[in-house]
Amino acid sequence: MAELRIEDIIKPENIVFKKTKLFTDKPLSYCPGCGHGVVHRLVLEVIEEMGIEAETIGIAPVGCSVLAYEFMNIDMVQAPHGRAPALATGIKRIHTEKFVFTYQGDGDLAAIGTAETIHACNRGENIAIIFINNGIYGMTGGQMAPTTLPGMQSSTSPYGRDVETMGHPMKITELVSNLPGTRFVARHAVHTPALVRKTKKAIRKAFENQKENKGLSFVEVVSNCNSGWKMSPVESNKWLAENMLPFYELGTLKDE
Amino acid sequence: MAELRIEDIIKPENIVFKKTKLFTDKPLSYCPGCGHGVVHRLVLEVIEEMGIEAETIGIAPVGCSVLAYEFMNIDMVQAPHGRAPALATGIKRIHTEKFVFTYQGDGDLAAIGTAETIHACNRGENIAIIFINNGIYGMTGGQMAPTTLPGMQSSTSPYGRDVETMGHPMKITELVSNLPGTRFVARHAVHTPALVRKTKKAIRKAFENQKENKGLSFVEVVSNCNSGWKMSPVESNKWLAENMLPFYELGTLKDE
Amino acid sequence: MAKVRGAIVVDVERCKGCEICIGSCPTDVLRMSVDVNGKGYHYAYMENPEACTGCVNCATVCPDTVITVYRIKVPS
Amino acid sequence: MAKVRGAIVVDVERCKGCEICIGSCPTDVLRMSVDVNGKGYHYAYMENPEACTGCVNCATVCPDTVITVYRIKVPS
Amino acid sequence: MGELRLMKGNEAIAEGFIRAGVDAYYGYPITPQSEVMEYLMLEQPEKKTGMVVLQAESELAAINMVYGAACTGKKAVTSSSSPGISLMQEGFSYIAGSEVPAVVLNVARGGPGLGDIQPAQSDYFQSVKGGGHGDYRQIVLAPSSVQEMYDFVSIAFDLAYKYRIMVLILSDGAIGQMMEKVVLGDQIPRMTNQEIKDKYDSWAITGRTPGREHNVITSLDLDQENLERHNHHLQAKYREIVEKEVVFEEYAIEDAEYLMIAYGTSARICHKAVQLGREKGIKVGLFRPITLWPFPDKRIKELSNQVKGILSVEMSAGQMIEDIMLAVESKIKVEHFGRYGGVVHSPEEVVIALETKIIGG
Amino acid sequence: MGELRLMKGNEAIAEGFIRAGVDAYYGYPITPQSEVMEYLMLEQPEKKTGMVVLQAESELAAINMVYGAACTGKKAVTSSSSPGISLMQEGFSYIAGSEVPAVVLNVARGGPGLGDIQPAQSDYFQSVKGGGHGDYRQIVLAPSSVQEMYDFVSIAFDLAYKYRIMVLILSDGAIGQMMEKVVLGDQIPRMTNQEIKDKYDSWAITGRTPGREHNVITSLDLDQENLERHNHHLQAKYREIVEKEVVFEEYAIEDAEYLMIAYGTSARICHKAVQLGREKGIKVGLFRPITLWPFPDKRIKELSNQVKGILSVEMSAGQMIEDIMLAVESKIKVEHFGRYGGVVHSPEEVVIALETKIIGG
Amino acid sequence: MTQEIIIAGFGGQGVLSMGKIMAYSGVMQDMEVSWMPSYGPEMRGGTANVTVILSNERISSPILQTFDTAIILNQQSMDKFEEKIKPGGTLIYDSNGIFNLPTRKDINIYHIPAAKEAGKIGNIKTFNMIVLGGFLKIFPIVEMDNVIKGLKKSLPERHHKLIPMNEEAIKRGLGVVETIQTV
Amino acid sequence: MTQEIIIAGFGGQGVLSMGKIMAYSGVMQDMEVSWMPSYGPEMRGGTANVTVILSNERISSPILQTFDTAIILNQQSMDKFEEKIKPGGTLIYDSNGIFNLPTRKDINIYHIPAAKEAGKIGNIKTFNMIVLGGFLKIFPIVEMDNVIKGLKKSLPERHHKLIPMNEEAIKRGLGVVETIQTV
Ligand SMILES: Cc1ncc(C[n+]2csc(CCOP(=O)(O)OP(=O)(O)O)c2C)c(N)n1
Ligand SMILES: Cc1ncc(C[n+]2csc(CCOP(=O)(O)OP(=O)(O)O)c2C)c(N)n1
Ligand code: SF4
Ligand code: SF4
Ligand code: SF4
Ligand code: SF4
Ligand code: SF4
Ligand code: SF4
Ligand SMILES: [Mg+2]
Ligand SMILES: [Mg+2]
Repeated sequence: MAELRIEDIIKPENIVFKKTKLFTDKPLSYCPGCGHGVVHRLVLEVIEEMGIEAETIGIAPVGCSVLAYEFMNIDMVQAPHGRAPALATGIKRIHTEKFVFTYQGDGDLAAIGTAETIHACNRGENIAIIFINNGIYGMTGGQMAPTTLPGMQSSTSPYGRDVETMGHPMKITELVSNLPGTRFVARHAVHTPALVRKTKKAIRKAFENQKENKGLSFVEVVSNCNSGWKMSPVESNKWLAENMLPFYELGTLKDE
Repeated sequence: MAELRIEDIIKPENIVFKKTKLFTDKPLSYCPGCGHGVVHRLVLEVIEEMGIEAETIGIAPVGCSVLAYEFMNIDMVQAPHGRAPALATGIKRIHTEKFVFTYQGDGDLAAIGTAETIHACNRGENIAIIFINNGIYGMTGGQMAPTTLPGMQSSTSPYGRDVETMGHPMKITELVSNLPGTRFVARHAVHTPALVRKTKKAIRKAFENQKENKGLSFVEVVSNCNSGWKMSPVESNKWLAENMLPFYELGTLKDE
Repeated sequence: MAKVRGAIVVDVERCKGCEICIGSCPTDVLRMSVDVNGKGYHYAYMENPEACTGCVNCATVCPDTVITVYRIKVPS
Repeated sequence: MAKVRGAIVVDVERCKGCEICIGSCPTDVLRMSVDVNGKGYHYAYMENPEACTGCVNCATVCPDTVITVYRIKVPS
Repeated sequence: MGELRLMKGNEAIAEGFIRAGVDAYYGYPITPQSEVMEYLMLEQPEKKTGMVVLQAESELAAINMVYGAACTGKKAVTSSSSPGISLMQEGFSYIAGSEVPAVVLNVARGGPGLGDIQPAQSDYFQSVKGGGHGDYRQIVLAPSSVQEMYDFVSIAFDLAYKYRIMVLILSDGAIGQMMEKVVLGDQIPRMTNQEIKDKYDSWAITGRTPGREHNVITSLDLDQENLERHNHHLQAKYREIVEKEVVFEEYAIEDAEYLMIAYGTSARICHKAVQLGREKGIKVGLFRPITLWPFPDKRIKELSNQVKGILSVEMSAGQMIEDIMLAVESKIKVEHFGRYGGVVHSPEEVVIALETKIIGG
Repeated sequence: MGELRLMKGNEAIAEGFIRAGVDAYYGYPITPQSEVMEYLMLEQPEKKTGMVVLQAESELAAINMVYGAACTGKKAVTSSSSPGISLMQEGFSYIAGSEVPAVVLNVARGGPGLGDIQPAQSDYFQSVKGGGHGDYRQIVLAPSSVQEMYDFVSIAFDLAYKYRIMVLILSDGAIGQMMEKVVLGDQIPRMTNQEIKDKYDSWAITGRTPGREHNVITSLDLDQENLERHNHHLQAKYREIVEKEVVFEEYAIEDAEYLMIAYGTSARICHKAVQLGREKGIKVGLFRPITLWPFPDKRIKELSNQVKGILSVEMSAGQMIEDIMLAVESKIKVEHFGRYGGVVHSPEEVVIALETKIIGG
Repeated sequence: MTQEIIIAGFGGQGVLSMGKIMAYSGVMQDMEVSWMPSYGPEMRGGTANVTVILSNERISSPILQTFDTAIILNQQSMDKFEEKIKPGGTLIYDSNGIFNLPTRKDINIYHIPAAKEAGKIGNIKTFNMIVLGGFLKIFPIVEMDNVIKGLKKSLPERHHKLIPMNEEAIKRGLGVVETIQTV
Repeated sequence: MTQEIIIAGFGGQGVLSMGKIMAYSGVMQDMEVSWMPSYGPEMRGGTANVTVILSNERISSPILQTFDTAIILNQQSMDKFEEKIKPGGTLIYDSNGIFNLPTRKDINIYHIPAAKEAGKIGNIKTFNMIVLGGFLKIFPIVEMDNVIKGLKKSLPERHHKLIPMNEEAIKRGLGVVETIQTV
C-alpha cells in the first residue's frame, strides 16, 4: 500500500459530502448541537436534489426556526405563531404548481396552531408539513409544550409535567394520521446518521407527493433542545433516545 | 270496561310526562322541528333529576343555541364563537365542585373552536361537552360546516360539498376519543323516542362523571337543521337517518 | 291484565306544527289541526284519543316540549 | 479488494463544539480541540486521520454542516 | 356603460372581487356579510377567471391565508364583520409590518362583544387607529352605496399594491344588506404568474429563480435599531399616503354655515338631513370622508373657517369626532350625535340634533 | 413596612397576583413576559392560597379562560405581550360588553407584526381607543417601576370590581425585565365562594340557588334598541370613570415653563431628562399619566395655561400625542418625540428634542 | 316622484322577493331604487319586512322611520307599522291573519284578499304576486311590461317557467283590491 | 453617590447573576438599585449584558447610553462598550478572550485575570465572583458583609452551600486586580 497523505485525499474530486448550495452564507443561529440545523439541511438537500428551488416556497412561523429564512436560500415567508398551515393553504391554492412547505415547532403546531394544523390536514392541502418536536418551547426559553413528556421539567413545569393538571403529552401526528386528508404521515429523528438518512427519505417523499398532487404529507422529527432541556448536546441526544422515543415511536404512520 | 272520558285521564295525578321546571317560560326560538329543543330538554331533565341546578354552570357559544340562556333556567354564560371549552376550563379549574357543561354546535366546536376543543379534551378537563352536530351552520343561514356530508348542499357549497376542494367531513368525536384526557365519548341522536332516551342516558353519564372527577365527557348528538337543509322537519329527520347516520355512526366510542 | 289508557294535552299556542310527534306515535293517535294557532301554525291534536296508551313517545320527540302526557291503568 | 480512505475538513470557525460528531464516527477518528475558535468553542478535528473511511456519518449528524468529507479508493 | 344590476352590497362587492381579477377569497361566515362568500360559491369564479374561493376554519385562518397569498404578489381578500375582524388584528399587524398588499372588508355590526347583527359604525377606532399592536396604519375606505361597494374593490387593490399596504373597506350591515342599482364594469383579467414576477419580483415570494436573491417576507427584526429604521420607513410611507390619497365628497357646501360630517350609511342619512335642514332654512352642508384613514383633516380645517359649527354624525358613541376635533383645532363648536348598538339615525333626528347641539347650543 | 425584595417587574407582578388573592392565572408564553407564568409555576401558589395557574394552549384560550372565571365573580388574570394581546381583542370586547371584571397585563414589545422583543409603547391606541370592535373602554394603568407593577395589581382589581370592567396594565419589556427593590404587602386572602356569592350574587354565575333568578352573562342582544340602551349604560359608566378615576403624577411642575408628558418607561427617562434640562437652566416639568384611560385631560388642559409648550415623549411613532392635543385644544405647541421598534430614548436626546422641537421650534 | 314603501309580514310570505320584484321593476323603468330588508338570525317564525324606495331622484337614506305606503300582511306588522305611515299615505293589507283592523283616519286604506285569492288559484306561492298586483292597481308607478321584466331579472333562470303563473297572479291582484277609505 | 455600571460578556459567563448580586448587595446597604438585562431569544452564543445602577437617590432611567463603569468580558463587548464609558469613568476587563485591548486615554482601566484565577481554583463557575471581587476592590461602595447578604438573597436556598466558595472567589478577586491606567 502506497503512503497516502491527507492532502491527497482532500481534493475537490474526492468530495463525498459537502454543504448544500441552498444554504446562505450566514452561520446558523441555533444553539450548539440543536437538531434544527440538521433538519434545515435535509430540507435544502431535498430541494436541491429535486432541482426545485425556483418553485419552492417555505413558511416558518415563530419558534427558534423563525429565522430559517436567514439560512435557507429560497423564497420564504415568516408566519404568525401557529398559522403556517393557513398561509401554506393560502399560497398553495393559487400556486398549485409550486412546492409549499411549512417548518413548525411543537408549540407552534400543536398548541396555538392546533386548529390550522388539523384543518389543513383535514382539507388535504397538497403541501408538506415538517414538524420539529423537541418537547418544549425553545425560542421563548424552555416552557412546557403540548408534547412535553410526563414528569419532564420545563420553565413552566419546574416540578415536572403533572399530567393531572397540565394534561397529557399530545401525539398530534397520530391524530392527523386519522384524518382522510393526510396521505403520508411519518415520525423520524436525526440524532444518529442512520436516522438522519431515513428522515431525509421521508422529507423527500413529502416533496415528491406534492408533485403527484397526493395531498398532505406530514413529517415529524423528534429532536433535541439542549438549551431548553438544560443538558449538553450529547446528553440531550441520549435523553431523547431513552425518553422521547419510547413515547414518540418512530416509523411511518400512513402512506397511501 | 267502564266508559272512560278523556277528562278522567287528564288529571294531575296521572301525569307521566311534563315539561321540566328548569325551562324558563320563554318559548324556544328554534325553528319548528329543530333538534336543539329536545337536547335542551334532556340537559335540563338530567340537571333536575340530579338536583344540581344550584351547582350547574352552562356555557353556550355562538350558534342557534346562543340563546340557550333564555330557555335554561340555570346560571349561564354566553361564550365567543368556538371558545366555550376555554371558558369551561377557566371556570371548572376554580369551581371543582360545580357541574360545568358546554353546549356547542358543529361549526363552533369543530371549525373555529378546534384548538380549544382538542386541548380541553387533551387536558382532561372535568367537564361535559354537549355537541350538536347538524352538519351545517344553522344560525348564520346554512353555510357548510366541518361536518357537512360529501355532496351535501349548503349556502357555501351550493353545488354540494366537494371533498377535493372543501375537505372531508370531520369526525371530531373520533379524534377526541383518541386523546387520553377524554373518559366518556359517545354519539347519539334524537329523532326517535328510543334514541332520545339513549341520548339522555349519555348526558346523564356525562354529568355523573363530573361528580366522580373522571375527566372529560363528550356527547355528540347528530341532529337536524331543517332550515339549513331546506326540508320539512319530518323530511329532515328521515334524511338524517338515511344520510347522516351511516357516516356518523351512533354508539359509545369510549367509556373508561 | 290491566289495560293502559293515555291522553295528551298539547299546548296549542306553543306548538310549532313540526309534525314530528305524528310519526312517533305507535298507535296513530295524532293529527295536525286544520286551524292555525296565533303564530300561524297548525297544531297537533288527538284524532284517535282512545288509542292513546300514554307511551310518552310523542312528548319525548317534541322539540318544543309542548305535550303533557297522562296515563292510567284501567282494570280490564 | 479496494480499501477506502477518507478525510474530513472542519470549518473551524463555524464549529460550535457540540461534540455530536464525535460519537457518530464508527472508527473513532474525531476529538475536540483544546484550543477555542473565535467564538470561544472547542472544535472537532481528526485525531486519528488514518482511521477515517469517509463514511460521512459525522457530516450527516453535524447540526451546523461544518464538515466536508472526502473519500478515495486505495487499491490494496 | 357597463352591465346594470340590482344587487345587495355584499353581492356587489363579491362581483367586484371577481371582476377586479382577484386571485383568492378566503373567508368565514358571519352575519351580516355571509352573502359575500355565498355569492362567490354560487358564481364559481374558479370556472370563469380561476379565482379561488375557500371557506376557512376561522377568521384567524382566513386572514393568514390572505397573508400567505398576498406574500406571493397575488390579489387576496377576505371579509367578515366586527367580532371576526377583531380576531384578525394580529394578522393586520403582520401584514402592515411585512408590507404586503391585501384587502379586507368589514361589514360592521353592533357591539361590543357579540352585540347584534344590525348596522353600526363603532369599529372606527379599531380601523383607523390600529386595533393590532405596533405603530401601523391601514388605508380605510368607507363606501356609502352598493355601487361604491363594487367600485371600491379596484380602488382598494390599486392602493394596496401602490403602497404595499392593507386596505380595509369599512362598510356596515345596511350597505351590505341593501339592494341598489349597480353598474358593473368589465372583467379585469387576473395577472398571470409571469406578469406578477415581472412586476413584483423585487419583493414577492414567487420562487427564487436563478439570478436573483431569495425573497423573504417577514415582520421580524430582532435588532431594535433595524426595527426602528423599518418603522421610519413605514411612517414615511404613511406620510406619503396622507399627502396624496385623501378622498372625500361634499354636498351643499358652498354657502353652508353648518356642517355635518358623516361617512358610509350615516352619510346617506345626513344627505337627506341636509335636504330637510335646508327646507327648514338652515344652511347646512355635508362633508363625507371617503378615506377614513388618511383622514381629510386639511379640508375639514379649511371648512372650519367657513362654518359656525360641525355635527359629527356616526353610528357610534363618538369616535370619528376625535379626528374632526384634531383637524378643527377647537376653533368652532364640534359635537357628536350618535345612535348605536345597531340603531340607525333618522334624518329627522339628525336635523334636531343639529339644531339643539350646534345651532341653538 | 412589608417584605423587601429585589425582583424583576414580571416577577413582582406575579407575586402581586398571589398576594392580591387572585383566583386564577391563565397564560401563554411570550417574551418579554414569560417570567410571569414561570414565577407562578415555581412558587406554586395553589399550595399557598389555592390560586390556580394554568398554561393555556394559546392567548385566545387564555383570555377566554379568564373571561369564564371572571363570569363567576372570581379574580382572574392573564398576561402577554403585543402580538398575543392583539389576539385577545375579541375577548376584550366580550368582557366589556358583558361587564365582567378582569385584569390583563401587556408587557409591550416592538412592532408591528412579530417586530422584536425590546420595550415599546406602540400599543397605546390599541389599549385606550379599543383594539376590539364596538364602543367600549377599558381602564389602562401604566406602571413605571417594579414597585408599581406590584402595587397596581390590587388597584386594578379594585377598579375592575367597582365598575365591572377590564383593567389593562400596560407595561413594557423594560419594566418587565428590570429588577428593582420592591416592598411586598401582606397576603390578601382569596374570597371564599360564600363571600363571592354574598357580594356579587346580583350578577355573578355562582349557581342558581333557590330564591333567585338565574344569572346570565352575555354581550348579545339581538334587539338593537335594547343593545343601544345597554350601550348607553356602558357609556354612562365610562363617563363616571372619567370623572372619578383619573390618576397622574407630577414632577417639577410648579415653576415649569415647558412640560414633558410621558408614561411608563418613557416617564423614567423623562424624569432624568427633566433633571438634565434643569441643569441646563430650562424650566421643564414632567407630567406622568398613570391612568392612560381615563386620560388626565382636564389637568393637562390646566397645565397648558401655565406652560409654553409640551413635548409628548413616547416609545412610539406618536399615539398619546393625539390625546394630549385633544386636551390642550391647540392653545400651545405640542410635539411628539418618539423612539420605537424597541429602541428606548436616552434622557439626553429627550432634552435635545425639547430644545429643538418646542423651545427653539 | 318618490315612493317610500314598507312591506311587512311573516318570513314565509314572500315579502322580500315581492320587494325585490318591485325594485327591479323600478330599475327597468329607469328609476332609482333601494331595497333594505330586515335581517336576523336564521331561526324561523319571526316577522320579515323590507323597505323599498322608488324614486326619480338620488335616494338619500335607505332606512326610513315613516313611509308613504305600508303593505301589511300580519298582525304584528299592523301593530308596528300602521302608525308609521305618513299622514295622507296609504295602507294596504290582507285581512287574513289580521284581527285588529287599521284605525287611522288620515290615511288611505285598501284591502287585498290575497290569501283567499291564492287559495282559489290553488297555489299559496302566488300570494305575494297577488299583493303586488293590488299595489300596482293603486299605484301604477311602474308599467306592467317593466314589472314582467323585473320579474324575469329577479328570478334565477331555472325559475323562469314560473313567470306566466306569476304574471297571472299579478293580474288577478289588479282585480281584487277593495277600497276601504280614501282621504 | 450614583454608580452606573454595565457588565457585558458571553451568555455563559454569569454576567446577569453577577449584576444581580451587585444589585442585591446595594439593597442590603439601603441603596436604590436597578438591574436591567439585555434579553433576547434563547438561542445561545450571543452576548449578554446587564446595566446595574447603585445610587443613594431615586433612580430615573434604568436604561443608559453611557456608563460610569464598564466590566467587559469579551471582545464584542469591548468593541461596543469601550466608547460608551463617560470620560473619567472606569473600564474593567479580563484579557482572556480579548484581542484588542482598550485604547481610550481618558478613562481608568483595570485588568482582572479572572479566567486564569478561576482555572487555578479549578472551578470555572467562580469566574464571575472573581470579577465581582475585583470590582469591589476598585469601588468599595458596598461592604463585604452586605455583599455576602446579597449573595444569600440572590441564590435560591438550595444553592446556599455554594456561598463559602463564592465568598472565597470574591476575596480572591480583591487580590488580583491590576491597574493599567488611571486618569
Ligand atoms: C401570538 C404569539 N404568542 C406567543 C409568541 C411567543 N412564542 C414565540 S415562539 C413560541 C414557541 C416556540 O416553541 P416551538 O414552536 O416548539 O418552537 P421551538 O422554538 O421549540 O423550535 C412562542 C410561545 C409569539 N411569538 N406570538
Ligand atoms: C368570531 C365569530 N365568527 C363568526 C360568527 C358567526 N357565527 C355565529 S354562529 C356561527 C356558526 C353556527 O354554526 P354551529 O356552531 O354549527 O351552530 P348551529 O347554529 O348549527 O346550531 C357562526 C359562523 C361569530 N358570531 N363570531
Ligand atoms: S433553544 Fe433549543 S430548539 Fe432553540 S436553538 Fe437552542 S437547542 Fe435549538
Ligand atoms: S336554523 Fe337549523 S339549527 Fe337553527 S333553529 Fe333552525 S333548524 Fe335549528
Ligand atoms: S303518548 Fe304515545 S300513544 Fe299517546 S299520543 Fe303520544 S305517542 Fe301516541
Ligand atoms: S312535535 Fe310538538 S311542536 Fe311539533 S307538531 Fe308535535 S306537538 Fe307540535
Ligand atoms: S467520515 Fe466517517 S470515519 Fe471519517 S471522521 Fe467522519 S464519521 Fe469518522
Ligand atoms: S458536530 Fe459539527 S459543530 Fe458539532 S462539534 Fe462536530 S463539527 Fe463541530
Ligand atoms: Mg419546540
Ligand atoms: Mg351546526
